[in-house]
Amino acid sequence: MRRADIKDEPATYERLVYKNTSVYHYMRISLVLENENTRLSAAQLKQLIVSGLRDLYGEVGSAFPFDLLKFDARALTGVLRVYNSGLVKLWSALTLLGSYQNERCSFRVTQVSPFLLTLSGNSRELELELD
Amino acid sequence: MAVFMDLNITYTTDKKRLRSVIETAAHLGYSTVAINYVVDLQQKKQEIGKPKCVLELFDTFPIVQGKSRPIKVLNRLTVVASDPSHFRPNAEYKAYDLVAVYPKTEKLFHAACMTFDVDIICVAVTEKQPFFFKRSPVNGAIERGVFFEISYTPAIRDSTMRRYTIANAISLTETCKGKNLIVTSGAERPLELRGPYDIANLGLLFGLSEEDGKAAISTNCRAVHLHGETRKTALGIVHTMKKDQPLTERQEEEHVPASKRAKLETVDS
Amino acid sequence: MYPELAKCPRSLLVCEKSNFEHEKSRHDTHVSKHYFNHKVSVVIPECGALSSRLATVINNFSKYFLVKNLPVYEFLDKDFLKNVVWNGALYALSYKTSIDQDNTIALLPSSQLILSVDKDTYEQLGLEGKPSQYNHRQPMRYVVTIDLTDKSMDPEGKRYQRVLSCLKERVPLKSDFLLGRHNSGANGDRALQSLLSRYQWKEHRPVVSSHTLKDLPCPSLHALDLRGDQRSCDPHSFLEWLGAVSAGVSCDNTAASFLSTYICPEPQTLVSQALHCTVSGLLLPEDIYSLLQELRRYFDEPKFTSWLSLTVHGFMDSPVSWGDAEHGFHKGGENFYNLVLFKNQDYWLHMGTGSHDRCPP
Amino acid sequence: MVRLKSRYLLCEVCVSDRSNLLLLDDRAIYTATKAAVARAHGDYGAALSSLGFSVKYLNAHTGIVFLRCRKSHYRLIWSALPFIASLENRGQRVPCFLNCLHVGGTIRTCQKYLVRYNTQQLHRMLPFCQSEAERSEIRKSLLSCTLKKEADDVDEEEDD
Repeated sequence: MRRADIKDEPATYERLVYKNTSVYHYMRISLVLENENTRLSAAQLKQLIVSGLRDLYGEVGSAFPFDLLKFDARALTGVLRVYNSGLVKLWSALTLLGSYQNERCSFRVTQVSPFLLTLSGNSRELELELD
Repeated sequence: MAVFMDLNITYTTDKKRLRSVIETAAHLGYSTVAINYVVDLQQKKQEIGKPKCVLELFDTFPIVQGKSRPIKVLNRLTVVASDPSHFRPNAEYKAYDLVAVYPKTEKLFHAACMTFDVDIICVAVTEKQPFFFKRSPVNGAIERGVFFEISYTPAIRDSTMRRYTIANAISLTETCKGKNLIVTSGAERPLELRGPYDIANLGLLFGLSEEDGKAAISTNCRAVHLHGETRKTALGIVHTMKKDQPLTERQEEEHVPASKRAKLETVDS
Repeated sequence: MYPELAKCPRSLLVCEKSNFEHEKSRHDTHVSKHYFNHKVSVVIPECGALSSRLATVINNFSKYFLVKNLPVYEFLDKDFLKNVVWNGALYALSYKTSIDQDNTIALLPSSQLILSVDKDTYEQLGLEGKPSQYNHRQPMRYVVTIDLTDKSMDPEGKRYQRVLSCLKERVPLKSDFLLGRHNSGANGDRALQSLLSRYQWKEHRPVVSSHTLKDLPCPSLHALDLRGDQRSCDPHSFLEWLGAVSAGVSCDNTAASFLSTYICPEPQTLVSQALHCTVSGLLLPEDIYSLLQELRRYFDEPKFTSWLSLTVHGFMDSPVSWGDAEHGFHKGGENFYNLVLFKNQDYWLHMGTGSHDRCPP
Repeated sequence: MVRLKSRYLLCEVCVSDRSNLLLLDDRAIYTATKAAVARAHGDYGAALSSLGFSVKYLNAHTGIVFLRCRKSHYRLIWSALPFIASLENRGQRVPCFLNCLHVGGTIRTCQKYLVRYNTQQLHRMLPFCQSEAERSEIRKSLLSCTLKKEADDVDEEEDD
């Protein structure tokens, strides 16, 4: 299909179908803490998630990488990226996490998607006023 | 698929806290919640009282996130039964929308599955299941339309409870094959509640399929709610309600089979 | 170790490359058949501000209406049918209804009325439909499709009367609706206004926001290399990068960093600035098509960049994705498409869907 | 009726001082395995492995152990076995490691394997014998290595 030598030739039609080939899943999360004044850094948040994973799945089961792509320390919201095979584990670990440094906490998962792009286009968040 | 429900919000006398739990449930997208009154007759001075009227809780009920309607609140009674004498359905039971039983022994579990007039059978999550789930009572319960309940709050609180919750849930799903199972919170505090999609995902840890996990907080809860209604309304056949029906509609409904019609009436209420 | 925990919901991505001037190019149908669009975002590398022509197109996106508690039978009003629905330019989608929980209703510009309803409503409604494709053990959701242009739906006909009585008397289905209409004829305006006047409603304009990103690492793309073998990056990496740009995710990480290892895909170049512009609301395909035509004209004058991108997100809770293909919501109801436009009118089209969706056309 | 399928792990407890083997009992193996699974696989692994897990048989003389678990998650327990570094019983710690010899679907296949394994071991020992008495002892043992005679008794199959 590739013709490197001819530069400005219009592209010929080609269709590719990728089924389940997205390697990652993305999650938008937010952390709710009992004490609203508690602050934590991105590294502390990731450490909290890692420890939650280790509690639930142990040293072997939690040995998979995930990324904290973005973190807003003020709103305690973030975006996670995880390999497909780790999605269920990471998600359930977040669900069952109940405390941060002896303080009650809860992770709210706002959105999960195989495309990072759709995290910024969530139609369920469309709020229109009627006055 | 039906709306998301959390049929177990633990009742507390702290009205403010109860209110904030229900508000959080609405915020998380649950359309219906049930306030759970637990009665353990083994302990002294425990008796089944009348539930508090849900209308007293709020002036205006909180709006469900992503919807334009308010949350629906039900009352639920859970009888902890360690002796057959503990479960005596009487007039007091009728005041509740849902009735659940938490059998402590295998014999009572069998009775709960096969004969008790309940909507929900609770599964132990704070201790090791003291008996095996036998296939015949479980199948009996499924046939009767009684549902099993697993609460996830203890799994959030404590690591040992978490092991019990997962182990008991898996041994149940091995027997019931993911059918007739509901997952509820049993939350006492707002931070113990989790979102519906999170719980659907958590279902995978309990041995449910993805679809079954979602059904455990929606479709199955709807069935429990309907079952509760039918129990209240004499098997769902006789039910009185005020409704003006135009003549044309009556005629058109003629082709609906009798059993269906009965069902529809309960749905309307 | 746990096979049951390693699975994840299905996702589909269809990629096409073609040229706008190709006879058989289907870009126009892909755009016009994706009925309910919630957000459009345009990324133009090496661009500081919207050109005036682009700004005009974007600011001229049709306005739409939010109507409260609109009964569905109002769509079957004779006058409304004749002047608005049959003219084929009305888009209506129930607002704040989740396709995996509630009754969701949509009216397509092809005059098809789609009722995606739960079992209880379906049984009471008495209209013929079929079970949803995404049912589990027992069918809990049914889809009723009524073609309003069908001969049997003539307002004098028996079937019309029946449908009307079902929607009016048996189950008075009502919901909040988002209404959008493209071409305005005087009669249509009058009919629409008369409908709106009976209910609580408000007019909304699509919300436009744009900002410039500075010193952005940007993948280089080559029109002929869709797969990303050598001179482009592969489609998934490209879409991930676009997502990172939209979400404001930083790309400057190293493989060893603790928090994130995300980096811009190779081959890449650093662009001094890039424009990111989004429009959200109920966006009509016609408007998106005119935006696309304007974007094609962007390359009429010489530009530094060799490509630009247009992403269109569909409503997650719409009962259809492309055409009348049933759409559902499992863990997420993603349905979106992305067009990458190249200098020589070549384009790439990426269409992505989540687990409860048919393969894009 | 559906049978819940099991897997049997045939393991050998390897210690430096064989006399320590006699200190072991079922309980020590059980708790050590559970702790190892909990460490390697967390609460979820611990919950899964608690279902249907038992120490079926322990020969304190030879250090042969039969572990039974559900077929669906035998890998979980198998993968945690290498993490056992010591066994504890009545306050005494025995440094050891578990060597998994065979994984079978029934006790019988494991037993068959064990007989074969022990025959092999006996053959290997034969050339190293010091005296004729020992040699004849082993020959006798080798001849008795058959499943037919003591089908349900693994105990007397071998001795070294």
